[in-house]
Amino acid sequence: MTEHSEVMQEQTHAHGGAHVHRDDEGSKMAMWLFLFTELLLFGGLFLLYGAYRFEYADGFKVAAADMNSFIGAINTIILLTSSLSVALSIAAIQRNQKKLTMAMLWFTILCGLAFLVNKYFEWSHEIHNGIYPGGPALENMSNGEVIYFGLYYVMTGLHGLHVIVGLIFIGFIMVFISRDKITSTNFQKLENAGLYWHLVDVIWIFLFPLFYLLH
Amino acid sequence: MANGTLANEVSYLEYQGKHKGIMGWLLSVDHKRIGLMYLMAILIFFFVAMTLGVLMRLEMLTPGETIMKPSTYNSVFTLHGVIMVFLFIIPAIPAVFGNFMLPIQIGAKDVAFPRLNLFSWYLYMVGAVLAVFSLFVGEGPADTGWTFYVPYSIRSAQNVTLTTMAAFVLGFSSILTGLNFVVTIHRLRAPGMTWFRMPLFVWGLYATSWIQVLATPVIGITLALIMLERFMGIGVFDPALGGDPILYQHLFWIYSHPAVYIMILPAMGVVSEILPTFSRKDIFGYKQIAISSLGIALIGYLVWGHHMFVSGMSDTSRIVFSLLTFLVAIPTGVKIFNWVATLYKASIKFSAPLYYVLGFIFIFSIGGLTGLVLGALATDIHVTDTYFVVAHFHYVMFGGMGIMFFATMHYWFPKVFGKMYNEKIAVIACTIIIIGFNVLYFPFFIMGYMGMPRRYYDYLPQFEGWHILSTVGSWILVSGIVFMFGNLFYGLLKGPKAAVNPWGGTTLEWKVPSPPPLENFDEIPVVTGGPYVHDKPTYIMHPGKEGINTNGGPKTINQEAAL
Amino acid sequence: MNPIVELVDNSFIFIIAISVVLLVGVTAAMIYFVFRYSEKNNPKPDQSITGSTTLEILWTVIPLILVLAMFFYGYEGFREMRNIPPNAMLVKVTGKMWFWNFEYENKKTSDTLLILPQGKDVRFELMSADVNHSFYVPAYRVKEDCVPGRVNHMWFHTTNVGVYDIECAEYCGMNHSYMLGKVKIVPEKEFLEWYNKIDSVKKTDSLSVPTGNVKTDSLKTLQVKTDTIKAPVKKTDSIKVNTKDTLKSKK
Amino acid sequence: MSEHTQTGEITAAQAAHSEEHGQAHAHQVSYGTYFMVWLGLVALTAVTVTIAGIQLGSLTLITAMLIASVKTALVGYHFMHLKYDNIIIKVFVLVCLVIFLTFWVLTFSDLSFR
Ligand code: HEA
Ligand code: HEA
Ligand code: CUA
Ligand SMILES: [Cu+2]
Repeated sequence: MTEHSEVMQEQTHAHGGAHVHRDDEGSKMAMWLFLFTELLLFGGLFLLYGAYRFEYADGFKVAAADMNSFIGAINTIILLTSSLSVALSIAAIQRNQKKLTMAMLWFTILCGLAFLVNKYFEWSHEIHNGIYPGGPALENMSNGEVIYFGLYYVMTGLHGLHVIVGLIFIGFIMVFISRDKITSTNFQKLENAGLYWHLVDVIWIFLFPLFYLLH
Repeated sequence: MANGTLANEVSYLEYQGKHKGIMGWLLSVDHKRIGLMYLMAILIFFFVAMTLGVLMRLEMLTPGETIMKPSTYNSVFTLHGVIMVFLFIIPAIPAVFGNFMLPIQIGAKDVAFPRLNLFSWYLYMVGAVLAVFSLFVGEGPADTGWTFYVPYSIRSAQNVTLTTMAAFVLGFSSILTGLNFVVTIHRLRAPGMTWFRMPLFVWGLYATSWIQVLATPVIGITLALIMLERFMGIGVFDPALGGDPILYQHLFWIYSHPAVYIMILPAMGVVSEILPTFSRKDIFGYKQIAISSLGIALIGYLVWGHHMFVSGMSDTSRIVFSLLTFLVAIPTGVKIFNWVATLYKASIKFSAPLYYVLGFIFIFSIGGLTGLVLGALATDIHVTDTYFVVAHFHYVMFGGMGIMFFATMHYWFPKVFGKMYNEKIAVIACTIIIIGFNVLYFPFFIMGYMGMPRRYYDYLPQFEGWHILSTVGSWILVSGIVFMFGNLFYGLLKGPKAAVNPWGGTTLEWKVPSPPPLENFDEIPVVTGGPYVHDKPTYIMHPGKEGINTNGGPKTINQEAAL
Repeated sequence: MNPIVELVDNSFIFIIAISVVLLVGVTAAMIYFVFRYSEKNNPKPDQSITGSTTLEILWTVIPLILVLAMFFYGYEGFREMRNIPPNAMLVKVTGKMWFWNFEYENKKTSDTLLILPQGKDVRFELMSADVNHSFYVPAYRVKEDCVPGRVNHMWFHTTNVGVYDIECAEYCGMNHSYMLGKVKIVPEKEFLEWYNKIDSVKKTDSLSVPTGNVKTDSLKTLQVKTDTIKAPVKKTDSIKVNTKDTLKSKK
Repeated sequence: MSEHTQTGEITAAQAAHSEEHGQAHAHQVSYGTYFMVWLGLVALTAVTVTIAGIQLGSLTLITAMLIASVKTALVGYHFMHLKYDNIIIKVFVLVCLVIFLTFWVLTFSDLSFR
């Protein structure tokens, strides 16, 4: 009873997020719901991919032969590793190892940047070869190939955008950690950043075989 | 505690916080103030779109050019549709009255994420500004219809990009509101408020929110692809590059069919609030009504193909979608029958909100039942893309959700503003609206079956009489609506003060002052029974004072509530 | 008699009849209750009524049966629409902004006016040269979209001699509402006479009829006003024939 | 983004409740476990690349998707802590996946019979 009415009293004074009780479970739920919207955003594109792959199986194969599956595989490993480091950072903060947490997040950011650099080289290589929407190389290609590259740019582009957003998200979280706003008893924000980063990873897990391993 | 009580005597309308004057609204994270800000914005766009509707009717008064050129007409119906769908009917009830009433009805002080809530409002405004902007720049607003079908939307030189961008942004506003509501309903219910003690409006919002979260992203990406297609020609929707226009239609309707249930479910929720209040009796079949909301939402995901029966979709697909379409009628019927049964052996207090609800049941049934004509393959192939469809969706959208929006404004008017309107005038206005509505839209059914295609600037002579009749109906409707808004507006300025519970409602919002104080409750109430019980209290408003240990007794209930 | 028209109209009447019964029932009950159980007539509500499992089952199962029947009727009509008679004569229909082009089996072509013999099954291959259109003949209760990049099918059986409307039912830009045409059904002999004339019909063919309310000058402006339209389709040869169609011809 | 992570107010019931699982749901997973999961993921990546090298015809796609799904399950279950999450989150994920699946099934009811 006593403990309880204290809680309620606190509620009475609190307003608009000024002095509120925390609800980590609710915060996590919101993050998951947000991930669903991301999933379905990409879902529309995956559906298009599936449909056109079905319609233009040959064109897709021809187009995919151009892709460098080695770079793709490297990028996959990079993202998987960054996922590991985010997961480890959460485990570290739970154990109150702030230094390790920060190190893991720095490592994650490095991985993210490496991924983007790789993507940059890949894209510029293709653009250099005239392969881009409306580019000269597409003129002589079949419909299937044109659509393959259209989807390739849109999907990896949107994914790259998510990598960037994820990096900024993690950057903010690191500021919070350094200011002890995120601690071993209050780390839902970090957990949410991790969830987001893992989703970015999961999407790549599907993009990789779909665009690079289609021989 | 003394401090808290004091703060609670000031209504949310008068409260002066950190920011004063207009900033106190624009920066407020209070769910009630945000709800009112939505109301203002939404009403403005509603008026704009209605005016466009009346202009279309004027154009159709005579064959050939009456007041505008064909290209203007095309932009007008596009803008009418886009504004009505994305700026009015989808946000109207959830964002205005959901925001306002949901926390109060479940016994919470605010939504789960108040700042996110404000952010959604700003997103809404950005989307709205983009839509308005498209009027004035470049070649003028989109002329594609609200469906943005490719390849026309890729080729049109009008401002399709801006308009789709507007819809895109509005989609995200809608998603965030839905997300906020789902978490609020899961996490913030008062002690003892189990799932089956929630008001049915909350159930309606819950189902709606799930559609918002799980369907809206699909239209987001689809519209983004149209923009990309226009800028860069990526080919996914452009048949010249091998793209498949029918695939676009799939993606569009994957969202836009579930969206029609975003429009109607909150309205149905309000029906379930108003009926027991004015019947002075528990609602009939509470659980069935609650579950049918989820049922409608769920089946709603499976029927989008009924918009594509003549698109060249495979025959198998047409048959499957037709069959699935008919299944939506079942949970909707369950609701209708339970509502009517609620009136049985009740003690009915006739009043404007109830009158609107009766109008709703009649008009929405017409709309829904003609939806079945559209769901059946043979008949749809004849009447699709004709005025029959236009009639159907005005009956369900305007006659269903629109009329319920009016009902909602009347029902919660005293609570929101703490004032009363003139009951007699409200009833007269409602009568005019119902008559005008049917004169305006019923001829559409007849024309449609005769073969009058929709989105036609001009028409063949055999349709002239019906078009004239319908235009006359639009004038009757306009007068009714002006009358209704005038009455509400007068009530707002000059109306008598409203009591805490003028209708004898049983849900929690009728237990707090009108208008509610800033934090809704000075103490979180404890719930002990169902939402529509009239003969005994089912809430303990001051559990602290009465020494109720909310932690002790209904422990099992708490656990269930925490899910 | 035209079987499609009959099937469509019958299923329409069937659905509407059930709907009217339901609507009248619901509305009548509602209005009766409002008066019978008004505050005045029934001051004390019966709080014990909160639901009834029997009723819930009844009004789930009966509507289910009713809608399945509706589905079935709709399906029957549809099956007929898709059941193209194997020896139907073929007309290729191409929708262009904003007029119709018809091509007969002997390569004879015609714009806007479609001439058909009486009492024949006619199959249409529907194509588009630019954006979506929809070939709609209200008198025969059929329509199907013309989608660029693919070929759709439709058929009907011509019945009475006369002139019927053709309308474009899928929004296609500025002059969508002027994308009209006429189908003229003539006795077979007359048709063959026309059909075997070598030159293709001009728009001012003696057989052409005034197209209703559409002022004659609006027909002339049909093709000029393309200003709101950006680049036309790049590759017109990309139209592929839909080989996987499930609609096998009647055996 | 920080909008989403912002905590909300909660009612008395949940406040009392949160001591149990509302807040400190700190289920500590050992570093080693995460490492093993990562090893598994890398190994699966290697398997996909190898399988793509051999000509398996239509099986290529199926195996690639199967492996991707297994990888996703690993990430979701361990890295994203679904394993330790409240049942309600698991139900949410399931609902989302089922609805996404129906989009596929119904769209392909058109494409594959056209
Ligand atoms: C609020 C919005 C709303 C709602 C609730 C509905 C509800 C329904 N709609 Fe509607 N619809 C639209 C908005 C809505 N629609 C819009 C905007 C379009 C056009 C979009 C465009 O192209 O621009 C459209 C178009 C549309 C089409 C496509 C037409 C075409 O383009 O060819 C179809 C086809 O099946 C359809 C069917 C239905 C059905 C079966 C329902 C059902 O949910 C109805 C269920 C209700 C009832 C059945 C009535 C009440 C029940 C009883 C009285 C009980 C007894 C009933 C039985 C025994 C059957 N609608
Ligand atoms: C909620 C949805 C909604 C609502 C309420 C309406 C309301 C109206 N609609 Fe709407 N309509 C749509 C949604 C809606 N519509 C959609 C989605 C389309 C499809 C678009 C497309 O094809 O892409 C459509 C299409 C559509 C068409 C078909 C166009 C065509 O195919 O050629 C027509 C034709 O008449 C029409 C007319 C009207 C009219 C006359 C009203 C009337 O009800 C309006 C009544 C107006 C008033 C009563 C005005 C009263 C008030 C004032 C004028 C201001 C007074 C000011 C103060 C009091 C301050 N609409
Ligand atoms: Cu062609 Cu409309
Ligand atoms: Cu629909």
